[in-house]
Amino acid sequence: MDGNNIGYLFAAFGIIWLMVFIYVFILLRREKSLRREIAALKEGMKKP
Amino acid sequence: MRPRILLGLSTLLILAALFMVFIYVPTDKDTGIIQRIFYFHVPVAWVAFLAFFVTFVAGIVYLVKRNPFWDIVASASAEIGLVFTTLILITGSIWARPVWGVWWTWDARLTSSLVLWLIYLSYFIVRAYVSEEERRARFAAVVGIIGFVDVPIVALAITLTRTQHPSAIIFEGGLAGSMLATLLVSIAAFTALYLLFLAVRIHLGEDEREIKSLKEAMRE
Amino acid sequence: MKSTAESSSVSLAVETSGLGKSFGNHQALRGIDLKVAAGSTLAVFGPNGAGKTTLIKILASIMRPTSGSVLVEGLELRDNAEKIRSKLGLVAHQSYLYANLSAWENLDFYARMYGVEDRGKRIGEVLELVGMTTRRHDRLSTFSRGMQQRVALARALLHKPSILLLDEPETGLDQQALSAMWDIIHRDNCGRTTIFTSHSFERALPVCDDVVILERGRIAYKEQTCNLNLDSLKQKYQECTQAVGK
Amino acid sequence: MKFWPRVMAIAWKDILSELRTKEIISSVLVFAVLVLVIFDFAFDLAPNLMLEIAPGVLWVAFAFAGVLALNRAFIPEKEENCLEGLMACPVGREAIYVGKALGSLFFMLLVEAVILPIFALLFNIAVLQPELIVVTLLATVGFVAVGTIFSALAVNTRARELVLPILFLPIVSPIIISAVKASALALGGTGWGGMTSWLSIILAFDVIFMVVPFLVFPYVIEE
Repeated sequence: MDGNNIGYLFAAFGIIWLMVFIYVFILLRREKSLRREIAALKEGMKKP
Repeated sequence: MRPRILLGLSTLLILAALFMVFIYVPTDKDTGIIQRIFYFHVPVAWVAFLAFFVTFVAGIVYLVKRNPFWDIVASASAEIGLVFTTLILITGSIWARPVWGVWWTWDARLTSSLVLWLIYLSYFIVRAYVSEEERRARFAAVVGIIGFVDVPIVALAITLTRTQHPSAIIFEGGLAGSMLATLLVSIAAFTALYLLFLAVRIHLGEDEREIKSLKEAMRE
Repeated sequence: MKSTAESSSVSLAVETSGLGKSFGNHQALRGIDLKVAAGSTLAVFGPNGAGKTTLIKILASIMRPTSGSVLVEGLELRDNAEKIRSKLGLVAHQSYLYANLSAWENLDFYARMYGVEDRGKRIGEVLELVGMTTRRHDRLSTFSRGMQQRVALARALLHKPSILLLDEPETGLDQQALSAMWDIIHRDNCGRTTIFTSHSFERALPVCDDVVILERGRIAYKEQTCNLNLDSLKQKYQECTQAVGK
Repeated sequence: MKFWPRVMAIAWKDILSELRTKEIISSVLVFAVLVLVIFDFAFDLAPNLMLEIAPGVLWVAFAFAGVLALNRAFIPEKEENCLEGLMACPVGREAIYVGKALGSLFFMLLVEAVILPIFALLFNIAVLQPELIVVTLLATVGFVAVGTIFSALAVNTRARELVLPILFLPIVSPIIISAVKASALALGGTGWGGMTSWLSIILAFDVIFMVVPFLVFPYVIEE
């Protein structure tokens, strides 16, 4: 049964890291947009 | 600063774990190469459990102290827990396919994980349906507490019903030394990764709060 | 007239210090310091959203303050909530009455909750007081707003509270019904302290000893009624609400 | 000693109000019977297989009926904001929880008492067995203990009809599983011996979910 199973092993392995990277990506993107929003808000507070 | 240290630490541990899982550790004689999923599957499950435990504790601390920070911690940890529970379900199902010949089976631990997943999904549904911040934090804390207390009972009831899950050999001392070492390094790697995620996610939550208070300040 | 004298010789029914309440980032109350002398009547004015209802709810120990403390008859509210609640009577915007139960059943339920002794007799008394004796066995859902308000008042007076809290009692009542209500409150009075919120200077001023104006969660103005007339109060209200509104 | 009279007052008030309108009991009953009938259609089974799926059908009916009943439990308290009136009363907030839970327990048991004979009739099963009755009683206690706190929580969310089942069903899954298994054993005539492990899970659930919600309920209703 060994021969084909390596595919499953790499599928599992790949999916774990894919999901981890997707999650990291989402976190970073959220972080970036929040940063931008904060900067914009602070800018807006200074002017008027 | 600290996220950077965590990032370094988890990178290091992950590289070590990868080396051990794919090169160092010998292939299991009975189940073959697929057994190596175990070195990811178990740490992922451990992280999910740890994450929900942190949500549980943060919920209690929130109810006592009423500091919004603890709600951020609780929801951050629950989110990571949900991501990792999803991973348990996926890796479990990939394991099931070659070993049992099906993608999904109502095996005790898979079923328990599914119920766990549903419980913490409802945690976020409750959060989504309460708009007032303080009330949302309270309700979420209550769901986080009750949900976590429920986990062992769910596991017990489902285990009594059915099980075809590979029995937890680690707890019976049946695991070879090299396998145990690999597992432990992998657990350490995933735990470091969890802490990194938690730090980043808490930071995110704090930013969100800051935006809210800035908006509030602008309105006044 | 008794009044909220600052001197310590007068015993205080309610005393708050630095009372604050925030909902998320919104601060509903900020640093309320209030002294209400036993037996006096205090009227709280303020525009919508000034924190009047929040103040009443905190005093009734329904809501917990974010900061500061409340002393009721010398007892800390946070530590003695259950004891203090039995001294408080509350009439809020809503009647707190169950639509499917009759007036009598509603009052009987609350009498049990407050541990009123000799329930039947006391319920009879308060129903008589609010003039609802003849309809005591009718369901609440068949009552008009004004009648419900009367039963709500009866509910608040059931356990002979020494402090009565009323949140905008004039809403939904005409002048006649309102003066009937104050008449009832005074008739059942035995040195009771009353705190009520109001929108109407004309209706509130004749019945209160002290006046407080809330604006954005702060006390903007505080005065004894004997130093005020209707016009000066209205003027003051304008000043307060506009000054902070800038 | 001040605790129980007030708990009973709250429960009695709910029962009295319900006996007036019969809103909850009637709608829940109709719903539960519908569930039974639909399952009867869906599984057109031979009589010997009936015994195997019947316990599952019974508990699906009970669980859905419970969701429906519990969804209504806090609605009267919201209508004239009566919950606030209760909170202003000189009782601990725990008393409100216990009182509401007892009221709901009464409705649920009443509904179950009617459902069981109908179930017996439709599925041709003898239900009057002490084992089955004990299982039903114990499981319903756990149902209501969890359901009451989630009902109080759900009523303050924007989609209460939706939030309660989503929260409630995963959490009570151990009760449903154990009750189904224990009921199957009871109907199979195994006697008490085989049921102990299931009964002990239900009991453990009951105890835990009487204590935990009791402790956290004040945080759900506070403002």
